[in-house]
Amino acid sequence: MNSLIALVSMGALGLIFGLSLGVAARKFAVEKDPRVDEILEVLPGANCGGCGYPGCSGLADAVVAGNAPADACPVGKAPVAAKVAEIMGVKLDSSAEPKYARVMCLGDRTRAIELFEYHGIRDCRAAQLVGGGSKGCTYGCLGLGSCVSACPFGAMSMGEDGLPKVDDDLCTGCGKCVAACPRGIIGLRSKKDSVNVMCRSHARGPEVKKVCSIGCIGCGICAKNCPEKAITIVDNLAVIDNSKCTRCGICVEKCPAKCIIDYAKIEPALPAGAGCENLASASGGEGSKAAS
Amino acid sequence: MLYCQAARRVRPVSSLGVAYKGVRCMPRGSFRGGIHPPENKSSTSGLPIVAAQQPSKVVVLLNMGTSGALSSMVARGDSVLRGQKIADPVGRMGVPSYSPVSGKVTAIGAARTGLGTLDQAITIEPDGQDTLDESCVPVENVDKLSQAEIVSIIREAGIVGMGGAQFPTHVKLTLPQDARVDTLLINGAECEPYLTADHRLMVERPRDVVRGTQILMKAIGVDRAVIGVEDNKPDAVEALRRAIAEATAGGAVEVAAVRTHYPQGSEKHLIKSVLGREVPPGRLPFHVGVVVNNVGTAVAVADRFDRGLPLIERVVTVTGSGVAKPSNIMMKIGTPAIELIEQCGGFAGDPGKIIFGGPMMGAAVPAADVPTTKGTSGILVLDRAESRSVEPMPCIRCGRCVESCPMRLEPALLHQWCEAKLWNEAEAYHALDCIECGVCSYECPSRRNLVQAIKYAKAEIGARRRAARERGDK
Amino acid sequence: MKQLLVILFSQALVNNYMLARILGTCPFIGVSQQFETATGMSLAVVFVMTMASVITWLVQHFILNPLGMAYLQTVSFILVIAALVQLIEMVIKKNSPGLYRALGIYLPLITTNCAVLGVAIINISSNYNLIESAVSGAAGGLGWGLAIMLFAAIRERQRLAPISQAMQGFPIALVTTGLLAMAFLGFSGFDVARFIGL
Amino acid sequence: MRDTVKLGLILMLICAVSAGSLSYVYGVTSKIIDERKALEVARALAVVLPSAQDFEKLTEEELADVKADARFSGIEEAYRGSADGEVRGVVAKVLTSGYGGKIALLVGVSSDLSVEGLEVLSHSETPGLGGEITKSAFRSQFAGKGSSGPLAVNKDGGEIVAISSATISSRAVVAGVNTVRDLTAALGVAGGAGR
Amino acid sequence: MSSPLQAFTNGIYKENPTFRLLLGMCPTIAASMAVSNGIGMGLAATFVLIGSNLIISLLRSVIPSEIRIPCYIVVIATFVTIVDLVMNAFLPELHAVLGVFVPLIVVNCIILARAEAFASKNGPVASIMDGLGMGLGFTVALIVLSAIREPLATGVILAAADFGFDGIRLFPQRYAMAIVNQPVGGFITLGLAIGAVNLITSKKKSKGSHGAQGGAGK
Amino acid sequence: MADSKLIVTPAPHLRGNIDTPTLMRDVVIALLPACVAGVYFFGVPALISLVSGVVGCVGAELVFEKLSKKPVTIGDWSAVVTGLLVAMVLPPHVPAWIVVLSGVFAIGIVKLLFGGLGYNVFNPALAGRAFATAAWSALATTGYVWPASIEGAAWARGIDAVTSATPLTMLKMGEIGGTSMSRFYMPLFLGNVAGSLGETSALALLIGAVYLLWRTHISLRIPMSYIITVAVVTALYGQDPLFHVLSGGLILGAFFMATDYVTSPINAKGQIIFGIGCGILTSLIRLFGGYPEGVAYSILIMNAAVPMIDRFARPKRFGEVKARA
Ligand SMILES: Cc1cc2nc3c(=O)[nH]c(=O)nc-3n(C[C@H](O)[C@H](O)[C@H](O)COP(=O)(O)O)c2cc1C
Ligand SMILES: Cc1cc2nc3c(=O)[nH]c(=O)nc-3n(C[C@H](O)[C@H](O)[C@H](O)COP(=O)(O)O)c2cc1C
Ligand SMILES: Cc1cc2nc3c(=O)[nH]c(=O)nc-3n(C[C@H](O)[C@H](O)[C@H](O)COP(=O)(O)O)c2cc1C
Ligand SMILES: Cc1cc2nc3c(=O)[nH]c(=O)nc-3n(C[C@H](O)[C@H](O)[C@H](O)CO)c2cc1C
Ligand code: SF4
Ligand code: SF4
Ligand code: SF4
Ligand code: SF4
Ligand code: FES
Repeated sequence: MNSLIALVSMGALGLIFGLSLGVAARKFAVEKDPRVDEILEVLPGANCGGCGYPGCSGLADAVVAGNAPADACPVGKAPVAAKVAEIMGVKLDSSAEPKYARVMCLGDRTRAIELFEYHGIRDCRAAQLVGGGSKGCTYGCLGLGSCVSACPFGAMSMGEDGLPKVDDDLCTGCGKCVAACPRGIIGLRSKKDSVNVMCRSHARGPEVKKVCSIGCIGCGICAKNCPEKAITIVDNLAVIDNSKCTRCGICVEKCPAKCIIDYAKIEPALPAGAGCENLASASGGEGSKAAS
Repeated sequence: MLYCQAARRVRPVSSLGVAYKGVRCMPRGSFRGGIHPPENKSSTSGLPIVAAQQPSKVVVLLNMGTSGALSSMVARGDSVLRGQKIADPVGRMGVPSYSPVSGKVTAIGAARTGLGTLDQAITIEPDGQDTLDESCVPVENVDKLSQAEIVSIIREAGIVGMGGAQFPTHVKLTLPQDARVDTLLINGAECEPYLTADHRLMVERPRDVVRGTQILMKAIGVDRAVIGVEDNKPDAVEALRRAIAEATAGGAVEVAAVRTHYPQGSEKHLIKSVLGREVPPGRLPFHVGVVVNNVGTAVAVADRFDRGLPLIERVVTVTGSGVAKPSNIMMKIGTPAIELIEQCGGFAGDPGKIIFGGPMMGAAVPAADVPTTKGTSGILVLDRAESRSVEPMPCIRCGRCVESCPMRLEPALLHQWCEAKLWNEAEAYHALDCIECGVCSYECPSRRNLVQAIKYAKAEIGARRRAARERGDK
Repeated sequence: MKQLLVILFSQALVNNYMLARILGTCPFIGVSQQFETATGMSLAVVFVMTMASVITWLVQHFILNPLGMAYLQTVSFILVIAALVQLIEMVIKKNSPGLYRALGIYLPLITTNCAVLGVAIINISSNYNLIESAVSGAAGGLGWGLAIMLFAAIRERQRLAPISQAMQGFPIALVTTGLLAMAFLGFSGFDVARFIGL
Repeated sequence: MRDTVKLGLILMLICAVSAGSLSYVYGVTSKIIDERKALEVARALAVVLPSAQDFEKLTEEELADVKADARFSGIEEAYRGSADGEVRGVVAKVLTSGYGGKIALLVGVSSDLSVEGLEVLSHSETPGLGGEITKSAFRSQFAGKGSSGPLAVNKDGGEIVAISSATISSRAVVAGVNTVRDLTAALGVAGGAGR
Repeated sequence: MSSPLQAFTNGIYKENPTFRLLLGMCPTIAASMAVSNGIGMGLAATFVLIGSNLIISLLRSVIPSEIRIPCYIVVIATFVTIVDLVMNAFLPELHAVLGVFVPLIVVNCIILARAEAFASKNGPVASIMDGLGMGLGFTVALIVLSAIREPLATGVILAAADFGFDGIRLFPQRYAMAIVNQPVGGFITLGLAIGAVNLITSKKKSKGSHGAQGGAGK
Repeated sequence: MADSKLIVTPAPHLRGNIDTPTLMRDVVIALLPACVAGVYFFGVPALISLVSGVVGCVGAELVFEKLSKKPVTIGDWSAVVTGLLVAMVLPPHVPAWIVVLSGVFAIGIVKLLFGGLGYNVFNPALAGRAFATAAWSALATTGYVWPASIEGAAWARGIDAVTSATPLTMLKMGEIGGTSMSRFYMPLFLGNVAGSLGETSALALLIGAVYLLWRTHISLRIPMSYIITVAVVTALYGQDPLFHVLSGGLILGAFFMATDYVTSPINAKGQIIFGIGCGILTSLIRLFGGYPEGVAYSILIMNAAVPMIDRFARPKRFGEVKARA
């Protein structure tokens, strides 16, 4: 008897709430494109803003609204782009290559001189405002790591030599570091575009020589020797047109300043696993979501 | 409220009439916050201004900060005369530049400035003659000129604020239609420690100060001017008073002695001290009916009208522990700092820091050979021991910076936002109101670089605003 | 009236749900990174705890007690709370997007907040009447809200502190909560009745 | 519409199954729980009033009558204990105000108004200070005392040695014991003059 | 990912609900005052987890998403009530100590989280294993914490009132820190324990190499 | 010109002459009179206590920083301040190991875990006391003694000479009371009553406070708003305000602990709100709370509110008032 009462009354409660939830689900349904949530699921959830939208949900909205392309997320790169494209039912131009940050300066402690002793906030952008930065070269890397602290993925670390290093495994090509560098030294390059002039100095040759032993002096030897005519000298600085470059390596060899580098052929020294704890501890909650 | 801290933190009991050597001056005023650092002025405050030696070269910069870029009117190899116009401004805000010497243009190109940047500049090698260009003639009949004419002569003379910011004076003098300005305030506070350039001008050339003041009054059409001087310069107050008594024509010029208290020379605080008016945040002096000019600016105006000279020289105080023989020098603008130091007997010991301006707001320059500018009021050389800076410690939230900030901001928190790169927060905590006076860093027991952080924040906020505006335009 | 005040003070401060009773830790730690979100969460918790107090009181006194089914307390309470929270969420999502943004997004999180079921059970075991239960719920929510708002402000300041890698995030938040609870020990033994009586 | 009904029915089914299974488990466990509780009470009563074997609980009305007296507002439950048909004493659960809150005591007082046994059921005193009231070293002092008048702590001139630095808690226990002592007298159990 | 064995081991270390997922903290703190409490609470939660995971996994295709939460929670509450009743009957002292936290297993974030995240998407066997793993993970965490807290707070370890065992005294009562068994001590111990686990994990992952330190410097 | 490079730093190039270590050392100096008074009244155990506090705190800072390979910061003297204060807020006859462990807790958990000097949320010394009180209540709340010097003093008649209760405990237990307790004023002012090591002598504390005020290290905003609030609230409840101001740790707390920079609001407005908050909480805990004394907990509770106060109590900028007019 007792259990019958229990059965019936609980059943009644269940019925009431089940019905009302059912009614409510219908009556108060909010039209929302389900694709927004789907896209949000596949986006990395780093909320870094590298795409230019306010966080991942911002990008999801924009993609569904047609304001952003399917491969707008620089972090997720091709795999995410493919999934987003699938959700959106569009085709991707698969030629898009992922890009990585490249610090276009080789003026480390041994090669470039310091003009003065700087004491102050250890941040390149702040230092730039004081005496223009301590580097003898007004174009060179200040080595105070604004880029390092700007990277949301811990892909950058400050090397022993006073130049920042990029860990390609972690770099998502979001470009945060590019924007952070007060000297505009960092560029985004795909793996393919591996031959680069690692200097940004527009100073004339003798001026460069005074402050840095590995800066581009604008001598034009590379341009002369390039079989593809891919190199031009613009305002005292050699510029490589990567679309013409065949990575023959002649310029790398000929450059008297040794400031041209083929990234595919050197292994940039990096401390192992730099900065990865950062992410591991931050995403404790997310970990479960991703794993399940 | 309970302002029971030591005297320097006590809100001053103001409005006491102070009698100066028998003559009643303006009520002595002050403002809340601020500090009284050691003045260190005694080594130069009694030294008359001496003429500069002929420099080996002068470097005239073609980028003038607020007043924008200039374009050169001469070419390499040209001969120029002293007072000859050699560059014209590109923008509306700008003023022309004149050659401070007669000689030959040896280079036009990038030169390192005191700020560490590479800027375009004209380098001139003097011929030692100092032949004056014939365009330099005094202005007759000042009384007959209209306001606009006076302003245009001032602009043409290349005059910018000599108080430090080098803000183009003609822009300040061109008031908006609806502005109701009643007072011209001449800033003779010279509150920065060490500096005595303005002090010497007021003592030695008080008549020119008054004359320039009167012309400036005409330019903005007011009949009242007050010269605000810190009360540590009684001789300047006296000299000015005498000059005023002697001057016959012109409107009423008064002298107000104000408390010796840094940053008394900041225009907002001087206005508060002398006139009791507070310039609201984000507003300019003319919103409370005042235009502020430096005494050096007034003298430059007088020089143009009475002697025909455009702005090609200024007084600079060369001083500090690292200089053998500190002096006040009437220098040719563009002279490399090192040559002025050499005129003062060279370095005493191992120089650690060379500062353009005073120790509170001045900029340490990257090298000794950078050129001086129209705004270089002092060259302060500190020896190596004095230049050493202590590693900052963490903020202990002592509140000294908050308590002493004359703008009543919270520098410690601004520094925090800057550290975390939270620029919106920095803006919400009014980073843009900071006058960069340096009081907070001076006071900080943890030796934090508060002003640098705030400057950084201001730069970032500015950049963001500009970017937002551009996006809006698109 | 005085009795209600006594309940208010003791539930909000002396027996603070978070700091003295350890209820509602997960959202307390999870939703306190920002002061604004913590404020939104506080409002939502006050609302849900009040509502849950009232509805479960009704269930207890009009269904469970008369039918002699006190052992179904947990099941029926949680069913009622979960369903109601979900209903309310749907309603405000539709009718008031502004309120939804301020409050609604926190609602689903609250279903699994111990404090909500806790207050319902504690109300019954304290023999509160309907109005007392409502006040108790609101007070519990307010106390929890006060704690999380203080805590969120603290955590915003902590963002800049050089806390060692391993302790960053949850660990330091838990230690902070512990110290906060230690400060709130000052309220222990507080004679609310005598305080109100005056 | 059919979907909605389906929702209701599913939830109803789950609830019903849940209720069904719970009522079964409840049926099994409630017997054990009730028995255990009864046993516990009996055991506790026997501990604090060993001289009695049978305990008769005061009815609701009787208790209400007792509590009408302000002295006895702290009494929660009370039992008359008897052995061989003869009333031997009273056991009562009493609440008293300690340092950190209410202390619940179970006190057995025999008909000559001396304390037979004392248990601390619950308290929120400070561990190490007032918390020591639960220790038998403290409690055992009470046994046999009280026949000559109300008890008191040594500070107040009595013979109960208060726990050092926890006079408040000690006083509270004494007060609780005295209440039961008074109750025993008030119930007319004292002096063996049972009904 | 949902191989049963993996689902099981996951919960114990890699996704330990307390130390890694940071869920179910209220009962963790409340029940870790003594090792015996910890084991009791842990096993109770394990039972509920297994039971609810199993039922929910079985019903996963039947339950419509609109009433997902109420359904899960009723299932969970049922198991919780069963535990509550059984514990009251057979382990009364433990039941008294755990008090309101037994019914509150219902809202233990771990359980609903597993229902949502795992059982509603996986088959019954994997779900049972997941429940078992998670439950044991929770239990392990409770044991670790209580093995720290109990002796610090009382000087005794392994006291179990239900079995009439007074525990092993490690040091005199006089030195015991009562605060460790208060909420204060619970929060701090849990915080430090999670910190320690983080430290160990990060040490394991890579030795040293201090990552990017943010901020504009000092 | 010498060929070493110039130094470039941001302005200002002139810095004031007070730095953090000096400042902390001044606080130590200011605490000395009260320490001396404590040792004078309570004897050698008090001295042992003070030494244990400093050893515990400085030692903990040294060891933890070495262990975590961080720069050692004991040179900034702040751990010494904390060490002295930990001992000063505990009973004078508390076992030394409790003082040491409280110091370790204060520095290790409350300060260093949170990032060290400047980043702690709660006042380390007070947290240390709260910890000791809750951890070893039996030992940490019973070490109070009445200074031997007053035995037989006329005013103390009726007070058990060996009792371990402080005046506030006696008040709480109803042993003393009423609106006029003037017989306590002088002993409380001089310090020959039972109480925590450093809290009993108002005179010695005020000497230290005047030193700090003179050195401009503290302002009167927090102490005054705190003390006045306590006086007003206790008077409103019909108690003797002067007794309340002089007894317990109020003077110590108001001048030396509520003013701790790190854990108090940064601007004037916030500081006054903070002081008033501390005052209300202290009075209420003393009058209605479970503890006889409320200074420590009220400061700790208000410490927790500091970030929120800093958020809402903001100074008016230069010119802001006029802007609205
Ligand atoms: C963007 C800008 C616009 C200004 N416009 C005016 C103006 O219209 N009228 C005026 O009197 N001063 C104007 N000023 C000048 C300021 O009042 C001030 O004198 C100048 O910036 C130098 O300030 P400082 O030396 O106190 O830093 C302007 C300044 C800036 C930066
Ligand atoms: C902190 C601070 C201190 C200043 N000190 C002085 C000073 O001592 N003397 C002075 O003439 N200008 C000083 N200025 C600049 C004035 O604010 C103002 O710009 C100047 O007097 C305007 O005159 P000018 O445009 O002719 O230079 C100071 C500015 C600031 C922000
Ligand atoms: C943290 C703390 C806990 C206390 N706990 C108790 C307690 O449990 N029981 C008690 O009677 N007094 C307690 N007291 C009060 C004091 O110990 C008080 O000095 C004592 O009751 C009076 O001293 P006496 O018992 O030696 O006369 C406590 C005090 C504090 C500060
Ligand atoms: C005026 C003043 C008061 C202080 N008060 C305390 C205090 O009450 N407790 C404490 O641990 N440290 C105190 N300190 C030292 C220091 O600020 C403290 O250790 C920091 O909280 C550590 O980050 C004080 C320092 C000063 C300057
Ligand atoms: S290195 Fe630069 S581009 Fe790469 S992830 Fe970091 S910030 Fe983005
Ligand atoms: S690359 Fe740019 S931001 Fe990075 S350290 Fe060099 S100057 Fe600084
Ligand atoms: S914040 Fe700006 S205005 Fe205030 S003291 Fe610092 S530099 Fe001066
Ligand atoms: S003066 Fe320095 S230490 Fe003090 S609050 Fe300001 S920044 Fe912090
Ligand atoms: S267990 Fe998660 S809120 Fe309590």
